Amino acid sequence: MDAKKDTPEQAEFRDHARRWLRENKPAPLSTRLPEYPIEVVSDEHRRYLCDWQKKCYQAGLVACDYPKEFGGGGHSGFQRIASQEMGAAGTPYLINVIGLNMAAPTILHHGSDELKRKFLPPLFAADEIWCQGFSEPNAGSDLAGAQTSAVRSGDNWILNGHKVWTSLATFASWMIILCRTSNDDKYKGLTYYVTPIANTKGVTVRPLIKITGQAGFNEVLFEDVVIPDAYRLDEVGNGWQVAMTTLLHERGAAEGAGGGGGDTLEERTAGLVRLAKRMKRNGKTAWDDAAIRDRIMQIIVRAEGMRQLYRRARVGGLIEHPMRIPLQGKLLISELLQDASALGMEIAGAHASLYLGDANAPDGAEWPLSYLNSYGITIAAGTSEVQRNILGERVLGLAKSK
Amino acid sequence: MDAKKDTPEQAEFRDHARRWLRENKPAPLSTRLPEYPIEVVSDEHRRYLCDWQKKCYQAGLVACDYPKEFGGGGHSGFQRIASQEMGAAGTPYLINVIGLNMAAPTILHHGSDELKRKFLPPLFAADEIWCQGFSEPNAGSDLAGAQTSAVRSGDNWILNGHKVWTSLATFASWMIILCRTSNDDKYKGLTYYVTPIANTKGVTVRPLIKITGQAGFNEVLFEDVVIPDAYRLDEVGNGWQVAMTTLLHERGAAEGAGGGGGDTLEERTAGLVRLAKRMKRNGKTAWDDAAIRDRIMQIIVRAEGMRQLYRRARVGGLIEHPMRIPLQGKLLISELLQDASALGMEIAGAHASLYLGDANAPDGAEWPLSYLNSYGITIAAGTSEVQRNILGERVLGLAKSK
Amino acid sequence: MAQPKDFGFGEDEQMLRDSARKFLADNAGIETLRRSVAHDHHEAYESPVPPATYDADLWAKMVELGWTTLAVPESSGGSGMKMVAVAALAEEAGRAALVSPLITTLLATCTLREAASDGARAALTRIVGGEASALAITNADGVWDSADSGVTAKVTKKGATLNGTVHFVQDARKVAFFVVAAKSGKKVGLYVVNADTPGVTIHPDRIVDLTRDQAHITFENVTIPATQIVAPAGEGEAVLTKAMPAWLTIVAADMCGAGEWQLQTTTAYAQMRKQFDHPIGFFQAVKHPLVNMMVKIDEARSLVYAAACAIDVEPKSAERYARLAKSSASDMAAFCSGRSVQLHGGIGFTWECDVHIYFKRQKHNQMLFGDGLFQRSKLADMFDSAA
Amino acid sequence: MAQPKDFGFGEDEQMLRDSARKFLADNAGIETLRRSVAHDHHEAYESPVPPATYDADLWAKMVELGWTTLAVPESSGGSGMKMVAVAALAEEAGRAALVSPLITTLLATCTLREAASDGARAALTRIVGGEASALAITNADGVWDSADSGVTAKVTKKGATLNGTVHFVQDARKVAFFVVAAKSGKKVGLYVVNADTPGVTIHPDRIVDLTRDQAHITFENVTIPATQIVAPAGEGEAVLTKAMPAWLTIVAADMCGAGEWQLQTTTAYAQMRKQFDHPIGFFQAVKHPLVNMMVKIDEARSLVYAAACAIDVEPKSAERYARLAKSSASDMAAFCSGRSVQLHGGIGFTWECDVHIYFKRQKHNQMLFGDGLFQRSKLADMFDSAA
Repeated sequence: MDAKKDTPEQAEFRDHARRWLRENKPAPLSTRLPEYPIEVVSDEHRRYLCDWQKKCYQAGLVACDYPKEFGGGGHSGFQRIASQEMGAAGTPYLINVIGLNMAAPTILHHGSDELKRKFLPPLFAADEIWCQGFSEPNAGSDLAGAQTSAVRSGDNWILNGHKVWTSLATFASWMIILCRTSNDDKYKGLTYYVTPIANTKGVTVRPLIKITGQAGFNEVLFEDVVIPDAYRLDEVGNGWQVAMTTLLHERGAAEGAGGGGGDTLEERTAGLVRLAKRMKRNGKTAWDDAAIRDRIMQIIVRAEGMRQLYRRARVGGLIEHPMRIPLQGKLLISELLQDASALGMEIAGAHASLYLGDANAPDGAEWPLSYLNSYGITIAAGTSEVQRNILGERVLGLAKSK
Repeated sequence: MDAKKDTPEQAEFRDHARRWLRENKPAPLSTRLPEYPIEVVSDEHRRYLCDWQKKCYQAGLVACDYPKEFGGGGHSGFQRIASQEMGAAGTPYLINVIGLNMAAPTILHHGSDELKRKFLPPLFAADEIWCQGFSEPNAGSDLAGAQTSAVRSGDNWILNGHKVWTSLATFASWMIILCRTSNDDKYKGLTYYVTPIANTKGVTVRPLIKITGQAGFNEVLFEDVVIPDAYRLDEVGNGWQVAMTTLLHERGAAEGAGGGGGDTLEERTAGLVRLAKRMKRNGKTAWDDAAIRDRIMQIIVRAEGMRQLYRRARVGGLIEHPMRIPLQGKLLISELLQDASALGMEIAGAHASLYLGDANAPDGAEWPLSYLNSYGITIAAGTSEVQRNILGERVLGLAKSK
Repeated sequence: MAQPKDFGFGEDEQMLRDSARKFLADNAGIETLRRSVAHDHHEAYESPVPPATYDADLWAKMVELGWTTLAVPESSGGSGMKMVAVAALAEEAGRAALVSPLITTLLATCTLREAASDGARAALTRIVGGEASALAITNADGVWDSADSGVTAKVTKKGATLNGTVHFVQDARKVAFFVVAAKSGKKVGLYVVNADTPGVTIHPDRIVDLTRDQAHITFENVTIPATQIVAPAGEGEAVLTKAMPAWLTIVAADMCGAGEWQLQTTTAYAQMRKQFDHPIGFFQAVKHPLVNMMVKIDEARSLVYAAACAIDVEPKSAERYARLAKSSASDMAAFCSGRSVQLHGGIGFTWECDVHIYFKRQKHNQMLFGDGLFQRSKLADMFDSAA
Repeated sequence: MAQPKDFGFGEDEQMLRDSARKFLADNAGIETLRRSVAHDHHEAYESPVPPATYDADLWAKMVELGWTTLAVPESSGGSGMKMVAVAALAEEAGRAALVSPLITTLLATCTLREAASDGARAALTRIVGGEASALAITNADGVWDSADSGVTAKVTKKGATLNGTVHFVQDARKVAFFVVAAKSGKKVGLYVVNADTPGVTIHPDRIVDLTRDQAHITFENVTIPATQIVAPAGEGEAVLTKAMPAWLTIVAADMCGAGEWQLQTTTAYAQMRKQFDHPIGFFQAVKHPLVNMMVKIDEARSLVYAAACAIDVEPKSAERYARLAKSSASDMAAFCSGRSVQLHGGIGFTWECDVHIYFKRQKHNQMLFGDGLFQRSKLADMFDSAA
């Protein structure tokens, strides 16, 4: 629980959080929540999760470390505790994951105080859901290739273009968006804005269906959408730098939602052992096969290694390059989840053919569903290939690949 | 034995080869021959192997399919039979491996009849050993980056430069060599020659030591070496095309020597099973561990897959792109040998620490020795990385990586 | 080695393969495939009854082309072609991700022909007549296991009565009859059961793969006449053991064809899609995985032909080659499927991009009759006795 | 989790690590290393007696710096530092591919301190006094096995008499005494045996690794006094079991340091070496494997610190963490070693390029006390009882 090093204030907060979560843990819905908050599509789930986040915010468990004047708790080191306790309590995840992990830190760093006061409190309370608009059909891995244009018109900007891979856009009030304001330079031609999405003239949100057969992300079309210059973050031409701030805070957004809930990595790996002990292979249980055991243990070594890596990331004397560990996070978790669910399918054997809604599917078809979904994580927000480029270039100092 | 489809002439030749090999198989030397012919360094081994190749040539088992006028047997489809029978008889490999597999086909395709008559018969008889000069300190993977210069001077050429990775150079009479004759174009500035090596003014051969601690290849320095224009193969500026001919025939040169002898892949994989049945692991034999069994079987699947791939390469209806299978050969065999010997080391466990000359080393330290040597094969003559580029570009038609 | 160098793949086999490729491109191309099974994601995964798409017209044409009788011996009215021809056809079916009971009928055929009974010959005659069939031999554990088939047979003078449940029956709702393994005491027999026999209940599974249907089937006092006994109790196990190499080879061949589609489709995308000012195939992070796909496909294909050839001319090695082929193909399919989605990037993760259809078929076939790990454990057992 | 968040790695530990890194760079740098063990390939592998390079001066300096007493409890005159400090020092030794009995002495120390006997304390006092020691506990099979240590002890009133052969003793010719596991009937005891005791014969092995020596040692009626009994028969097994996590952690730490050297050296080469008109690090076929090396090193290092910390404060989890660390580090070492040679290309295959020195040390450590597969089989056993 990491409680050992809490300050007295932190210890008191931890007690409060733990007690509050125990007393207020919501009853589960009759329908299963999707694996990740970015996959939420049903109105029932949205309402349930928005209510939950608002309650948490009111109890002081969300935005604990943000300044009070912008709706935060004004504390230090409280958010980590709140997240740990949410994880331990097994409460649902926080739905406004892109708002909390990407939009809020970006607005805090690059927005005017006026914007902070306007946007942050409803974001924390999940009164307004946020989405992000970076990827485009022709700029997936190559974010700086964005072509959605913003053209100045008096005190306004006119947006035209096409964003893809925008989770939560069907519910979203706002989007953080990277636009092209000049073609002279690939990087310096980018500017960063906040734009309204819901009930906005010229904005069309179209759900895309994933390979799982489920909705979960969207494409968003902009046709002469007018936004005020006040919604610009940082200077014209500084969009790439602002986007880097967003991406630095992104780790975890695809996964844990900065809050509690959801399957933890440990549960997932323990699930592999349980599955192997149940499934038959060659006349015995799969667990009796040393080759299966070895593969599960390989996953467990990686999972525990990642946990200890994050622990080490906070010990100054044991890290050399400040970005060496943080930049590994997305690559590690996404490939680990992929490999773990692929192994789950192998262990399930013929049963891996069974999908959602089949009574005989092991663990409610978790393994094929997770495996299919895992490609969303190894692709979204910088493919694994791009992550390795970034690590090689920014940490090891190798020549840029492009 | 593939004997089923022999023509009557071929069947007769097979009988002859089999009988002759049985009757003439030489007694083994007291010292162990190195794994590959390109590693031969001792004079004793050289003499033994040159004598053997000459005998085979005189018996009609070498160069069987070359035209008679250039010292060959003038047959068709005999060489494959001779090689199969040598393999089956377990006779020593043919030492002039670079001559037979690289120089001879190149001279046959690109040389004048005069050169063919001069060079081929002593090459076949192992009276003259050949080496090749492609790689340079600054042109390893990038063969076309060769900088060794050839400058015309009347009817002669003056060579200056530095070749590396030249196996057998200490014994060699001749070298096939790629030189730069112009800096205007990377590829069209290359010309291909034959140059004398032994007792040649300006040529210095320096043995290099491998990571195994054994000699086996050399660097060769050229300082104002004069060769006649008659030793040029094909036109000035056509060197790259000629080199492609050489490389097309290279498969197997690193390994099997186009003749018999040596450890076959099947023996190597069977050796893994035998080793596992002998070595202890966790209180039982390594073979009792299903994870070890699985790893060995993975190697065996690949080895058998390669055998069947070569078989398929000759069935026109079952191949799409003419180079798709041939260009895989070097990549497959080199990585397979590497992975097989690495696995052998794992199975040997603590015993893998024991090296040549240690009485307790399993299989005479074959596993660590092969593993170390395997990097010679994954690096030499186009690294695995370059092999994958070539396959991606020439077979799949992907954009060139450089 | 008693095998012919060319795997028995001569002019006849090539003609069959080439015409099959053309026929499927014309009649079951990617547009047709998408329209028939991946048109709507709700329909695919949330229909009250899971779909079992069946194109009767296509089936009739394939029957007419003689595909369903390829593996039937001439003595039973088939064309009795070499196994390598059957494998080549299965490869084309995989390349097209064919939605049809063709594969399952080939599996049943290769089983029936190993039984020398009148019942087996009668069943083969029905296949020659254009009926489709499926194996029903797998218990709830997922791999055929002679110790427990899940169904029992009470043999009477007039025939047999079956009870129990059989699992993982492929394309169960597209076939006229099943070849059922059932036990009498410890003895396994094989029985033909028509899909419409009273007491037979087909329970469709909800499955990931869009290109087939699957079911578990319960038998409740299902009575069949003696003419439908393929192998009497005690003789079924030997028939299944002899037929098993053909199952593995056919499924592996299907995976090879699908793998080649994945390679070609992903390669074409890598040539066309630009990022960072280059076609993505320029980058080794894309180029080298594509090459690795190719290398694995070629290994698996070569082993498939060797296995097919062994079934015809070197039966004592057939199991070994077939397990090598299924091991190689299963791992290849897993790798190619993963890379086909990953290298397509964002678009590859969407329902509208066709790669998921092949991805799911490959994952299904990877597990069918045992994955690579399973095959290798059986291969290793063969070395137990060797020195 | 009872472990402190920072693994116990505070200012003292950092100071020790940083000074060790500087000392080794100054006194045992790559030039020194090459000169001392890789100067001549004949000498390395063909000398009549395999070399056992030992720099007495360097050893004296390390003793003076207190490195050999780090793991000795204060009650025996050592500094009793945290295990994470010992791991950090081992990591620096690995980074320098240090030729010295330091590691083996740390292994012996961590064993002796688990025994609460006068014999153990006396041996620790000798280590504090500057003597080097090595474990001699492995039988011919290569991993310590309580069922068969290879040596028998006949216990007498005055002490014990040892007979038999112990294998895979590390740096055997550089130490003053061995900590020997020997059996009396089925009971394991631990005994201090001086290298120069009559009846002790050290048989040097010819090994691949250039940075250490290894031997098997025969004992022929070797008599030791009671004061050299570290653990009486029946108590040795518990001591070894308790000490084992420290062995794994120290060896894994050594591999992490060496792995980081391989990463940095290969990265520097990739920045400098040009092919196809670019530094080779430009190419993803070079860049991505380097990144994979880094990722594996960081996983292993993090697990090493967790294991070290567990040994100090969470002993019931120490074995688990230590096996996780050794598994991760062993596989990392194998991967990094292979890539360090491959990515250096032609020059990496030559004796004159230093990468082979680290390559061989890593392969040795990979197998020592069991490779990754072995550790994982032991880890899996821990899940057997869990639900």
